[in-house]
Formats: sequence, C-alpha cells, structure tokens
Amino acid sequence: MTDATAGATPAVDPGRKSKSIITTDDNTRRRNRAEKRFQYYGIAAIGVGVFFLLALTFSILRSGLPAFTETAVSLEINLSQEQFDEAESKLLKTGAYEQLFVQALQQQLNAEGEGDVEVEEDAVGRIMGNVGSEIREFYLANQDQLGAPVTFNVPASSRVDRYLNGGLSRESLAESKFLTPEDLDIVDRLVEAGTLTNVIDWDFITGTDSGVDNPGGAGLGASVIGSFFMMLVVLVLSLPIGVAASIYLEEFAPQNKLTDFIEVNISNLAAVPSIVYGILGLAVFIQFAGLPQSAPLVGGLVLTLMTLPTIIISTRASLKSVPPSIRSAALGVGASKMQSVFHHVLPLAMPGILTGTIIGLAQALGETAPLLLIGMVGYVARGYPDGIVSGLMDPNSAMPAQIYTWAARSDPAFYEKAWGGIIILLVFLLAMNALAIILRRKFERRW
Amino acid sequence: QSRENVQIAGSSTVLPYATIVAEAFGENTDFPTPVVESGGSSTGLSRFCEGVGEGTIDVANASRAIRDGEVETCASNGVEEIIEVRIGYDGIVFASQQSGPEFTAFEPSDWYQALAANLPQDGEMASNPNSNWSDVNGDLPDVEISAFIPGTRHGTREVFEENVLLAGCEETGAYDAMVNDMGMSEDDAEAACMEVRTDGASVDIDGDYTETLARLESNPDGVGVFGLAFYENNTDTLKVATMSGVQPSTETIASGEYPVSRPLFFYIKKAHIGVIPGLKEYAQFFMADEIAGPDGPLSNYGLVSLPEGELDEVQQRIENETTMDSQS
Amino acid sequence: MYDADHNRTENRVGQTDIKISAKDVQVYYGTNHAIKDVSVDIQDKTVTAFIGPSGCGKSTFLRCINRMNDTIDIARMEGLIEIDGENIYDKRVDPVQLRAKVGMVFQKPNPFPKSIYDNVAYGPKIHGLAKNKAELDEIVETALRRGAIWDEVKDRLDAPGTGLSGGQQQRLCIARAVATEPEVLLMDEPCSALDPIATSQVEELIDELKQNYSVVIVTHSMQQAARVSQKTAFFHLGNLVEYDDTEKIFTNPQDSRTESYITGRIG
Amino acid sequence: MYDADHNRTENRVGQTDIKISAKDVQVYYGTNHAIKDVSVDIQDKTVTAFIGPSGCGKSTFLRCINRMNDTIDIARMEGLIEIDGENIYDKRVDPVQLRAKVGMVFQKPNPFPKSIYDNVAYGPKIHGLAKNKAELDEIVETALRRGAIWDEVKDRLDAPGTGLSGGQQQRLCIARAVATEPEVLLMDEPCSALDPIATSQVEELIDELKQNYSVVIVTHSMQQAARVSQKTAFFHLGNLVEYDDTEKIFTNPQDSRTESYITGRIG
Amino acid sequence: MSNTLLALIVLALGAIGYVIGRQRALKATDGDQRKLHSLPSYYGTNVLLKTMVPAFLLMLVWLLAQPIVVDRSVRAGLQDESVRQDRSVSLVMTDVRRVANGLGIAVEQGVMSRDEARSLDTQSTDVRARLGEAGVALGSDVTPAVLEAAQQYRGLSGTGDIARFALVVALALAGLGWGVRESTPSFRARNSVERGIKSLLILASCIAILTTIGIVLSLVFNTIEFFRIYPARDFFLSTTWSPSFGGGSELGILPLLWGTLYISLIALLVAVPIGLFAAVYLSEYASKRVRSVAKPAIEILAGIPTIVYGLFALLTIGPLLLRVFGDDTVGWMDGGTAVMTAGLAMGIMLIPFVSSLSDDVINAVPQAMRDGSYGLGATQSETIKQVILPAALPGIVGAILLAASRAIGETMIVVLGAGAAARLSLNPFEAMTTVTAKIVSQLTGDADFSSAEALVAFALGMTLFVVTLGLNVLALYIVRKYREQYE
Ligand SMILES: Nc1ncnc2c1ncn2[C@@H]1O[C@H](COP(=O)(O)OP(=O)(O)OP(=O)(O)O)[C@@H](O)[C@H]1O
Ligand SMILES: Nc1ncnc2c1ncn2[C@@H]1O[C@H](COP(=O)(O)OP(=O)(O)OP(=O)(O)O)[C@@H](O)[C@H]1O
Ligand SMILES: [Mg+2]
Ligand SMILES: [Mg+2]
Ligand SMILES: O=P([O-])([O-])[O-]
Repeated sequence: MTDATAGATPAVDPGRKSKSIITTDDNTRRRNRAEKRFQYYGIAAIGVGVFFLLALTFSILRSGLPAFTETAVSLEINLSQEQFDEAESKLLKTGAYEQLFVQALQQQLNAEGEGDVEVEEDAVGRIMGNVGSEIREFYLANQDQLGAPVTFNVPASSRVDRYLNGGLSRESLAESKFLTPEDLDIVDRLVEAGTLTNVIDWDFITGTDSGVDNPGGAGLGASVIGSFFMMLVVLVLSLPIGVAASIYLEEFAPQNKLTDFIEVNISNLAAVPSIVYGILGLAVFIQFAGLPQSAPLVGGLVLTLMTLPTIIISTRASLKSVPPSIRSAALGVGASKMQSVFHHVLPLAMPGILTGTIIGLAQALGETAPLLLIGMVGYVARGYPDGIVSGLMDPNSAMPAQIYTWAARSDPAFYEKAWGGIIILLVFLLAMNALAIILRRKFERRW
Repeated sequence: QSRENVQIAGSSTVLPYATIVAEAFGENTDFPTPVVESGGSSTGLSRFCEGVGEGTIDVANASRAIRDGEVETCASNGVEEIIEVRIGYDGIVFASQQSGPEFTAFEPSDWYQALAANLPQDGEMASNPNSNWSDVNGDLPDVEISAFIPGTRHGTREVFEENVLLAGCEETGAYDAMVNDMGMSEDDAEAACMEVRTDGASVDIDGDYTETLARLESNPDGVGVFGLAFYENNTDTLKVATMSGVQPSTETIASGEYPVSRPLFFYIKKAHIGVIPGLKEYAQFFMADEIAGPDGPLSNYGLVSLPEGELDEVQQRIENETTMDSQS
Repeated sequence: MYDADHNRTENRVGQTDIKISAKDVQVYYGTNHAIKDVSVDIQDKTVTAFIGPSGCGKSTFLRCINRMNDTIDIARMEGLIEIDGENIYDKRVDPVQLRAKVGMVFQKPNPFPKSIYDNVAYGPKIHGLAKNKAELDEIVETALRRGAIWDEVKDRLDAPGTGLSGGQQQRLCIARAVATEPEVLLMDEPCSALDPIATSQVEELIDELKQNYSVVIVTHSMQQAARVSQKTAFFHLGNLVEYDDTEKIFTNPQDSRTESYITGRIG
Repeated sequence: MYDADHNRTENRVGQTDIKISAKDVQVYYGTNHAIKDVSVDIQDKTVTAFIGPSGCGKSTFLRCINRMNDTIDIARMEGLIEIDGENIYDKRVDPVQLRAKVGMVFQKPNPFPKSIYDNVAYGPKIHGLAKNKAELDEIVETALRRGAIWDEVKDRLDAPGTGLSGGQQQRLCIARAVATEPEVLLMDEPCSALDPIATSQVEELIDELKQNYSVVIVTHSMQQAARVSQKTAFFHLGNLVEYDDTEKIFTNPQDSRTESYITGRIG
Repeated sequence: MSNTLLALIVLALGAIGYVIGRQRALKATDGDQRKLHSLPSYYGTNVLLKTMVPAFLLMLVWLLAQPIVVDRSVRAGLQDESVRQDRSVSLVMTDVRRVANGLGIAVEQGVMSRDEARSLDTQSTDVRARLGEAGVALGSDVTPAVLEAAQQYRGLSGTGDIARFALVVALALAGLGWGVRESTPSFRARNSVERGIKSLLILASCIAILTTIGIVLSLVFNTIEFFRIYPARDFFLSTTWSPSFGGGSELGILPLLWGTLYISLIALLVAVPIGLFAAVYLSEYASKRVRSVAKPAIEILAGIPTIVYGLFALLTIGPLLLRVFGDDTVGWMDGGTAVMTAGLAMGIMLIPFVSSLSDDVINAVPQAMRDGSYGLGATQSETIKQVILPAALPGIVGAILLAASRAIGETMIVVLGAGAAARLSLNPFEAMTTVTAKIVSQLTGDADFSSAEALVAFALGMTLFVVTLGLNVLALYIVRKYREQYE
C-alpha cells in the first residue's frame, strides 16, 4: 500500500502548507468556472423559456386585444306594426330588419347632411355589420315597443372597425367591394356625430359563433362552455383513471411480460397522433356506442383517452422517485401495501402527478385535430346549454375548434377574433391550472 | 334521445357558405341552428356514406362531385338515395402581396413553364431551367419563382392542374411536342404536363387560404392561389392578376370567361327527409333566391351563383326530392 | 397497558415456548447467497440477540421474519419460517397481519416525512388501537415515553420527524414500532446512535417488553447483548454459527469462530 | 502515503497548532436554538471527540465546520469559525474548496445510487487526484482498504453501493471520505453500525490519519472516545460544557454535568 | 329523472350500509375496535362497495341494454307492414323514438294526459300538431304504424324502467345484506376492500389496453383495404411521396418517416437541453419565489395552442433563419419553411414537458444524496450531473419520452413551419413533412374516400403506430438495462 500510493499523491508531505480556502487554487477556479457556466446555462434555459413565453404572449396580445372591442352604431329607430308584419312575412326576415335599419340611418344622414350629396343605401349597408337578428330578436320579444322610438347599439362592419383602429387605409380599399374609400367619408361623419363609438364587445366573450359574413356577431362564450364541459369530463375521468393505472403498474403489478406490454403500450399511446384518437372516438363513441355527434361528452371522452398516457407517464415517474425507505417504514408498522401507497407514497408523488395533470389538461384544452372527426370543428352555434346533461350532450364547439375555424376564415376580422380567442383560452388555462399549482406547492417537500 | 338539429359535414370550401346559411336559417326559422362541421369533402362524404339513421350526418358538403366509388360505398351501406345540390361556383385566382412585384397578368403558359417539373427541350424532357418569372415571360417581374399552390389534398389542386397547367402545356405546344415528337402516350404526356417541380420553387399548401396568405406575408415575392371569396375579403393585402387577360370576378366566372373555377355541392340523404326536422327546409332555404341568388348574401360573400335557369332547376329538384340516379 | 400485566407475567420469564422457528432458511440477493441454511428457534418472552460481523446477514435474516424481504426485488428466500406454528410464507398468510404482529425497527432510522405525532400515531390509527383522539394522544405519549424521547419532543409534536437528530430519529422509530403493540419486535441495532443513557432506557424498554413479547435485537455491542438478551445467535458469513443461552455464548462458546468474534479477533 | 510520514510526524502529536477555531457559534433551526454560544479551538494533527447526549447538537456543530448547514433551509448560523486562521463564513470563501479540505462522514450512511467503485472514485475524480484510470483504481483500492471494507467488496466493485449492509455502507462512506484526502475529517458516529473488529480497524485508520490531519469524531461510546481522541468536547443541550484533554475529561471532569454524563447519569 | 333518483337511492343505501356495517362490527366487540380484524371503516366500506358496485354495474348494463332490447322488439313488430318502401327500419325507428319521446315530453308538460298519450290515434288527432304544442318538432306527419309503435315503445320502456328500478334497488339491498352479514369481527374487511380497490386499479390500467385495441381496430380495416389497392412494397420502400388525383400516385412512406424523425430529433435537441437545464435550475438553484413563478410560467408554453406556434414558426422563426442561413449568407436555406423552423418551434413547445416533470423528480431525490456529494467537496453542478441526475434518471427518461411522443404526434406546427414537401434529405434547412401532417391532410382532403389517396392515412397511422411501438420497446429495453445498475 505504501509503495503503491506514495507515487500517486506526492503532494502530501508532513510539512505541507495546508490549503487556504480563501485563495482559490487553479483546479477550484476551473471547477468554479464550470459551476458558473452550468448555472448560467440554467438561467439561460429559463431565460429562453420565459423569453419565448413573453414573445408569444406579446404577439398574442397584440393581435388579439382588438377582438375585445367593436365599433358600434347607435341609432334610434321607430318601427311600425306594418313594417314589422312585412318583415316577418319574408323568407329572410333578418335581412328585412337590417334594411329597415339601414334606411333609417340613411335618412338620418341625409337629413342632417349638407344636402348636396345623397348618401346611397348601399353605402350605408356596407358600413353596417349584420344587425338584423338583433333587431328582430328585440321586437319579437317586445312587440309593445312597436311604434315607439327605440335606440339600438349594433355593430358596424368589421372593416369600419379596422379602419377606425388604424388597421386599414383608404388606399387599400381601392379594390374592395365590401367597403369603398368613399364610404369612409360617411364613416368619418358618423364618428364626428358620435353615432359610431368604440365599445367593449361583450358579445365576443359571451356569444356564439356567427356566419363568415358577420364577424361582429362572433363570440366565444358557448365554446368556452363546451370546453368547460369537456375539461370536466377529462379531469373527472383521466386523473383518477390515470393515477389508478399508474399505481397498479408501478406498485402492484408483477414484473412480467404483460405489464411490460402495458407499459410500452402506454408510452406508445402518447405518440399516437391526436387525430387518430378522433378516428377512434368516431368509431367507438359515436358509431358503436351511439352517443350524439358534436357533443362535449364525446369530445371529453376522446381527450381523456388522449390525456391518459401523459398523466400515467408522469405519475409513474414520480411514484418511482419516492425512496423505498418510505415504503419499508410503512410496511414495517404493519400497513398494507395499499395503505402505504395511499398514505405515504402518493402524497409524496403528488407534485409530479399534478404536473402531469397540468400539462395533460393544457394539451387537451388546446387540441383541435381529434375534434375534427367527432363534429366539434366547424359551425356549431347552439347557444348555452341549460343544465349539466344538456351541457354534455347537446352539440357544442370548443375553444380551440372555434379558434381554428376562425383562423381559416377569409375576413381578416376573424383572424383578430382567433387571436382574441387564444387570449381567452389562455386565461381559461391559467384559471384551470391555478388550483393545481397551489396544490402542488403544498405537497412539495424535500427530505 | 333524438337529434333535433340538422347535422352537416364536409368541405372546408363550402363551409363558409354553409355557415352563412346556417346562421340565417337558425335566426329566421323555428328550427334549431344546424351544425356544420368542417374536415374536408372526403371526410364529409365518407361519414355521409356510413349509413342511414340518426347517428349519421344528413348533409355532406363537397367541393367536388361525388365519385362513383363513393356512390357505391354509400349504396352498400344503405345510403341509396342521394339528392345532389349544386350551389354555385368557386373562382380560383392568382394573387400576390399588394406591395410586392408587379404580377398583374398571367397566362396558363406562364404557370406551366414556371412550375413544370420537366420541360421538353430539343426532343428530350429536361428538368425545368427557369428560375425567375422573367425567364418565363419577359413581361413578368424579374423575381425568383415562388408559388404557393394548393396541396394535393385540395380539390382546388385538380382544377389548377387541369385548367392552368394542362392548358398552359397545350398552349405552349409542349403537349404536342411530347406526344408527337417524343412519342409519349397521351396519358403520360398529360401526367408530365401536370407534374409540379419539387425543388422549392413551388410549395404545396395543405392548409387553408389563410395559410397561403401567411406564407406570402413571409415571402413578398411569392404568388399564391386563392379562392375568389378569400381574395375579395383581403383586397387590402392582396392584388389579383388576370388570367388569359380576364379579370376574375363573380360576373366573369359566371359567364365562363374566366377559365379557372369549379362547382361546389352539397348532398342530402333523402331517407332523412321527414325524419330529421328541418332538413328539407334547410336545403330549400339554402337555395332560395334570397340566399343563393345573385343578390343574396352568398354571392355577396364571393360565391359565384348559379345562372338563373340552373338555380330554378336545383330548387325544383329539392322540392321534388329528386335523387341522383333518378335524374340520370 | 403493558404495565398492567407486569406483575402477573414476571414469573414466567424463562419459559421455553417457541415463538419463531426457522428451518433451513436460505436467502439470495440475485446470485449472492446471503443467508445459508439457517435454522433457529426463537423463544417467546425472551430477548434474543443476533451478533456477528458487519455484512454477515443479520439484517437479512431479521427481515425474513416479518417478510420485509418481499419488498426487495432481487431477494429470494427459501426454507421455512413459522411463527406460533404457522408458516409465514404460506399463501394464506397476509403479510400485513404478519407485520402488525411482528414489528420492526430498521437499522437506518426512517421516519415518515410527517409530524412526529403522525409518525407515531400512524400505526395505532391503521390498526384501530384508539377509539378517539384522546386515546390516541395517550398511545402516542406512552410510545414516545417508552422510546425515551418524550421529553425532547413533547413541545414539538407537530415538527417533522425528519428534522430530528440521528439519535432522536432512531428513538422515534422505536416509539413508532412499539406504538402498534407487536407480539414480536425485531430491532436492528436500535441503539447504534444513542448515548449511554438513552441506550439504557431502551434496554429497559426491551426488558419490559420481554415480559409479554418476544424481542429480537441485532447489536454490535457484546456488552449490550450480554446485558439484555437471554439467547444469542452468532452469524458469520451468512451462516448461523452458534445459538445458545447468552451466558453460555459469552462464557463458553462452542465454536472457535464465536470465540474469536467475541474476544475481538475476527470481524 | 500516510505511512511514509509516520515516523517523522509521530513526535509532533500533541503539538498545539490550532486548526479550527470557533467563537461564539450559535445555530438556530427556525426558532429552535440548537447550538448556544460555542467557542472551541480544535488542534491540528489531533483527534477530537465530541460527546454528549443525543440531540445535544453535536452533528449540528460538526456540520457548521464544513458549512454543510448551508444546505438546510431553516438553519441559521451566527458567530465565527476559522480554519487555519481563515473565516470560513467569509464571503470570499468557496464552500466547495472548504469541503474538499474538510471531509465529512455523515451519521446516516448515504452511499450514492452508483456502483461501489464509483462511490469512492467520485471524490478523487472531481478533485482531479488521479491522472489516469490505473491511478484511480489504486486510489479506490487504498481508500476501501483504509475503510476496512476492501475484502468484502473487492469482488463486487460494480454492485450498487445501496445494496450493501448497513455497516458496509458506513465503511463505504468512510472510504469515500478519505479518498479525497481532506485535511480535516469530520466523522459523525462512524462506527455506530460496526462490529468490534471493524470498529478497531476504523480506529486504527483514525489514528493513522491524525499523523497528518485533524480528525473530529462524534461518538456515543466513552470507551471509543477515550481510545482514539486526545481532546474531548462535551456538549449538553446545545452548550459546550467542557473541552479539555481527553484524559482529563474522563478522569477529572470540571463540570458536574460532564461527570454525570460519563458516569452514565444524565442522557 | 328516475335514473338520478335511482342513483341517489343506491348512494343512500351505500351510505346506510357503511354506517350499519361499521356499527355491526363494532357492536360485536362492544365498541372495542382492537378486537376487530380491520378498522371499523373498512367494514363500512366493504358494505358500501358491495351495495353500490354491483347495483351501479347492473344499472349501467341495463341502461345500455334496455334501448337495444326495446328497439329490437318494437322493430320486430314493424318489420312486415309499415316499413315504407323507401325507408329503412332504422329510420322508422328514429321516427318512432322521436314520437315516443315527444309523447313523454308532452305528458310531462301537461299538454297531454298519460291515458291520452296511450290511446292517441292518428285518425282523431293531428299528432304532429299536438306534439308541436309541447315544443317537439317532427319531420313529417305521423303514420298510424309509427304512432302505434311509439306507444308500444313507451310501454316497453316504462315497464323496463320500473323493472330496472326494482331490480337495482333489490340488488343494492342484497349487497347491503350480504355485506352486513359479513361484518363479523373476524372478517377480513380490509383485505376484502383492498381486493376491491385493486380490481379497480387493474380495471384502470386495462383502459390503456382497450384504447390500444380500439386504435388498432379503427385503423386496421382501412389499412388492409389500402393495401388491397396499393402495393405494400411501394408503400414501405418507395422514396417518393406524391399523391395525385388522377391515380398514379406514389405513396412511399419513407420520406415522411424520415421527416418525422428528423423534425422530432431537432425538437428534442432544443427541448431536452433547455428543459433539463431549466429543471435543474428551478429545483437546485432558484429561490422559492423564482421557482414558484417560473415553473408555472414555463408550463404555459405547453398550453399555447399549436396553431400559435405554427404561425410563430412561419412568420418569425422562418424569416429569421432565412436571414441567417439564406442565400444572402451561406445559402443553405431557400425558403422560410424548413425542418429547422418547425423543429425549433416544436422544441419551444416541448420545453415544459421536459422541465416541469424533471423538476419534480429531481426535487424528489433525497437531500442525503446531495449532502453526501457536497460533503466530498463537490460543486453543486458536479453533484447535479453525477449524483442527482443519475438518481432521477428513470423519471427524466419518462419526461423525455413524453416529449418525444408529443413531437411525433404534432401536426399544426409541421404543417405551417416545415413546408409540405415530402423529401429525403439531410439538410435541416430544407422543407420536409411528417407522417402525422400527412395523415391529417389525406384524411381531411378532397380525395375520394375509398381511394388509395385517402385510405393511405390509415396505413400511415398504422405504420407510425408500429414504428413508435418499436421505438418504445427499444427505450424500455435501454432504460431497464441502465436502471438495473442503480436499484
Ligand atoms: N434539520 C433540522 N431541522 C430542525 N431541527 C433540527 C434539524 N436537525 C437537528 N435538529 C435539532 O437540533 C438539535 C441538535 O441536533 P443534532 O443533530 O445536532 O444532535 P446530535 O447531537 O447530533 O444528536 P444525535 O446524537 O442524536 O445525532 C436537536 O434538538 C434536533 O432535533
Ligand atoms: N439489497 C441488497 N442487495 C444486494 N445485496 C445485499 C442487499 N442487502 C444486503 N446485501 C448483502 O447481503 C449480505 C448480508 O447483508 P446484511 O444487511 O444482512 O448484513 P448485516 O449482518 O445486517 O450487516 P451490518 O451489521 O453491516 O448491518 C451482505 O453481503 C450485503 O452486501
Ligand atoms: Mg444490518
Ligand atoms: Mg447526530
Ligand atoms: O375542404 P375541401 O374538401 O373543400 O378542400
């Protein structure tokens, strides 16, 4: 031993000067540099993450915030019983109301105008958004108001809105058939007169989808409810099932080919493209089980299947990281395996489980592809459900599906709506995660 | 529980029009607003043909006519009676960034020569040498060829290939050269005319027109293929080029002057009429003069509506529930 | 509640009921043959000490007795162990019930990452030993007192058990084990981190326990073995070399290895 | 390598270079005042024993010396500790270098979940003590031999360190600590899980180490303290009650508490 | 309504059972729970499970089966006479159900009396109008046969409802009785309850298998159909992917698989290092406050809809890369859309998948490991790299696998960011596309759904499924081999 080691570490000699801990030696300096570098990598990694988060948030906010306001026309009109009856006799009743409104506005403009140029009805029509249904709804509900003046606050066309927001210039309208540069003179007049104002578009937050020619009437409210019910299903099913499956596989299952097979299968399910889950959902839930199409229940079930692997994989990873001494300790005082798992291991694995849930739900909340096949993407403007059962079973859309459809529409106003929708989606996501994050903080501990 | 609403699925090209109708239908009648799903003509038709009954859709939108194979599948699944409704035409236009190079007039031959994978040269097929638009046609700007054309999943692609590439191929005489000089079969020559280069000068867009628009936004020299309605909604960012000297508009397309357009359809399961409340009413509403006519909201939005007589005929067919086989 | 029976049972010490009987026990860790052919009868109401050099298999054998080895994947056990005449590796045996009956104090203290109170109360709770909170409080207090740690922790019962000093953790684990009132208590070096006073308190506890129960203790201290145990088993390289009355082992060992070990010549 | 210097340094044992000097050290765990006003000078090339009842603060104080307390969130330290005249809590001090100089064996053996070889090789590797694999092999072997565990593990150097018996883990941790050649070695109950033979081997190691280094050992065994240490410090309830030559402490303690403790009256 | 009531009754019985079981067990030992085999609550839970589980199962099965049975018998009655020449039975049944439902609603709303609903006939009443009053819209007038069938339907359903109610309650009571009888002190209630719970756990893991079977089944038939019209050899070995309408498509999967792997690889090259470093920083270096903010913040990245990433790739990352690697500089890149563009965007999205989960497992490594390393004079980074990460490895591998899976399954980013070109190339600055993107586009496109061009989506899905299965087996094998050293 002596001979062997003497050569190995000649540095040690009896009279050696002991190392100072204040003046660092070369080796330590090198290691400290490595340490610093490592730490900087960490900071840089966080920085990259946060930077992209900010960049994305910024671009989302910039593109999406205008969706929350609209340019509204406020006008007092006085509808007679005859006009009402006539409009109601038409096939396109809303069109008739719209025309009445447009005429009223035209009259007002011509009356107060300088009188030299007659404002055309078409021009006024181009300035207005789709206003017929709002007016019709009002008069159907309040027939007693017929013959009395009523003030309406209805949306102007999306292009007027963009013009007033600075998103459109006169020149760029040269080719447009939806709004001409000359129309903008009228718009300017209306703004001056205070007839056109910028207001918060509550309809956007609470309303339902609209036709492609009516961006002013488009709202996300109903699909928020749709997403809510879907997430409810996902949470209620995937969390317990996922955790239960993980517990079985990680703690109880014998180590054999079958459990290996299940394990591989679950990881594999995570890699299955989400649209394939849509194919599965269509085949199993709609065609085989006969559940209704476009129902949040079906969407929730499909997303549950899609989310399960995420939750299972993360739950297993965190169950695995609980040290065995905890299990022995519990078994040693005569706890059953089940008790040791539920009383000790599971609480310690909770942060990881919640993380998996957060990520899984976030993914599910933003997923469109599987919804494509079960009928939730497209135009599903069915308004609010009136109860849990109807919320689950009645056709409804979901936020990402709605956003996806809006993003594909021609009118650039819908593009704005899509970004606005993303803002709402993220707010929903944050609200959904907040609880999980608080819970996770509570369970986190080091020992 | 029984289904209350009409359930529709299919083409994303028809979807916008269907949403306009569905919204108005819900607002103007006592029936619940129909549900219109997107997902593509093929998906729509495949679900349409799954069978009859409440669990299946009532109407399939399609940006192409149903194919024989699909009719057979339908029939074998019990969907024997189908009412075909042609709703109008979709014009296909060529547009570039408003502030981009001066793309104002195209000929099919320009597109053929710019996008073909191989061009006949000295009796041989050689890979396309053109790298700039000006190489193709001196009147076009001297910028790199960068075209965004519909991907092969889109029906628009088929129209583009036949009405633009093939037409251009014939126009330039390349087709004749292939058949006559090089001894290709007609089919091979046609295929060669429609084969698109893959060196990056042409990019297939599998998504929607909004994607094409976004691509143009990140590439100012690009030229994209759009639907007429899309272009009309985006005149502030896009400028359109003429094709064979014709300016695309609902009028020139309706009159047949403008060469690139295709018909749009929806298909109704006759067996569901009378079972699903509002189904027939929806079809009637859709094709009513006030809606699908030249002054209706559909045309206003960009649909090229059917000529007078044809519209009447379609209305008649819906009224009589005339199915496809009985009409032929 | 142990104290109540104290007087009555005193006189029965020394009786030779066999509580645990092991026959031809083999334990393998993978290919490592850790316990070789060990047969031993452990008596009721007796303290049995396992001694032997580090790594000879004492802990391993101890863990066989309450089937804690089941939890080590690579461990494999052969042979027969009976407690009260019942084969504990029988299929019908519920290891949970077995472990409730055969308590264990591990070599490395392993408190739960919970409060001190909860650490001790956990066993009684799951075994339903307390009817109400007051009773549970009492059980906890008694157990902590018996574990000779009550005075140190009585003011911080809500503090986490993992924040205790090494010796305190060890005593906490002893308290936790006795709180469930096992019939057999297996203690793997329970006093290794304890000062002499605490050690003697734990030894007192062991003495008290043996009035009713059977205690097996692993120790490296010959003195401790001599002090607390009536029987001693000497393990060496996985073999049970000698098993006899403690007195005899320490005064007149039969095997030369035993002698070498207790006189400090082999390790 | 230590042996080579054996003769030359022998005579210097007992010299009074001060290696570590602590002044008015206070440690709090949250509100719990665990170390109260401790001042002590620890000499170079000397073995100093810390004794005292469980929970009195020995480990806590030990951890102050190489700033391991830094890793406990709620722990807060006040006062001054100097090693070789340098304040170890100075801002300029690199705790990493400090800990390389002041090695530690923890009370609960904590082998890494790596092979036995890697457990030992880890320290030398990060400190760059070996030029090549052969040298590293040698360092590992030497360390394991000094930790008195070589014979038991030489055939299974690739087996995980966590699969060793309690005492083996403890010795592995000792080997791991000496492999990095610290100038000061803090050992928290290094022999608690060891049989007498292994204990004496470790004690020999300590003896050998003190030729060049300063060793602080926490122990509950008065005998051990008396055997290996030259200086003894007695802690009680967070106070350093008495610090003096070992001989003196054990024969003629100044404080009544010390006397009580070593005679086994307070715990 | 009655189902809710039934469920409530069963729940109530369960609760009662819990109390009785518990009490009975306790009473038998005069309130001394120590003499019981298990905790009293286990006796209660045992009864509760025995009361509720079979009853709910029966209810569920019955609810699923009753419509089928009723349907079947009503259908049998319709078979001969009333199936209108042009209508299939299933459509008539739709009508029947609608009318039956309508009658139900009408009765509920008081528009009709129960007897009236039962005795209604088409001659004397305009059923469509009457039902219209109750807000039930019918597609056409009601024929006598349909009305009759609807009335029969209602009758049968009513009988079924009553029978279900009675039987479910009876079963619940029986379970309750059985459970209560069992509740003797020596009964191993805990074992019984745990067996029950364990079965539930097993059931939960079976869902994964069922999903797999479902996916395979929903893909396999169309895949076979595809291979019937398109040669498998070409599909697997051809290096060209160029679908076209006129037939003569070349559908080789290789370029797509290559694109999938390439893009996923780049995404992982971005996400894994950044994610791991972020995780390490969060769990080891960052203060509590920073951690509590940064971790959830980074998790938002996982929740941003992928379309946003797609647009971000297309509009921001692409042009940026083009400026750096484009023709103006090194000339590696021709267009903004490329493997690199999509890979980077996807990598950003995947950061939280790696970072959050790894952070949790790293955090779970016991402090003693860290202490051991610090005590040897290791720096924090050495400790992390050599002790903590290896100890946390199984969990980290899980996190990475999850991220990889997500990368393989992602569509939107690829569609927008990677370009749609299917090609085999090593240059990461060229456009490529992935299997998933093509599944979506072929499935949702305009092609004839019975053509090879549409069916290929299923074959792609199936192949991807098998390929990832293989990769997962490999991963499991590697992890096992690696892990064995440690535990
Ligand atoms: N991490 C911690 N958190 C809170 N309190 C602690 C922590 N570690 C130790 N203590 C407390 O500080 C005091 C001193 O503990 P320390 O570990 O120093 O004792 P010790 O002398 O080493 O005892 P032993 O001989 O039992 O190891 C004890 O009261 C203990 O409960
Ligand atoms: N989990 C394990 N995996 C593999 N080998 C093990 C394991 N536990 C113990 N061993 C080996 O089995 C043998 C017996 O170990 P055991 O723990 O029973 O020893 P011991 O007598 O308790 O020693 P000590 O006094 O040091 O605690 C040793 O060689 C040890 O290395
Ligand atoms: Mg041991
Ligand atoms: Mg200590
Ligand atoms: O969605 P499309 O079928 O019209 O391309």
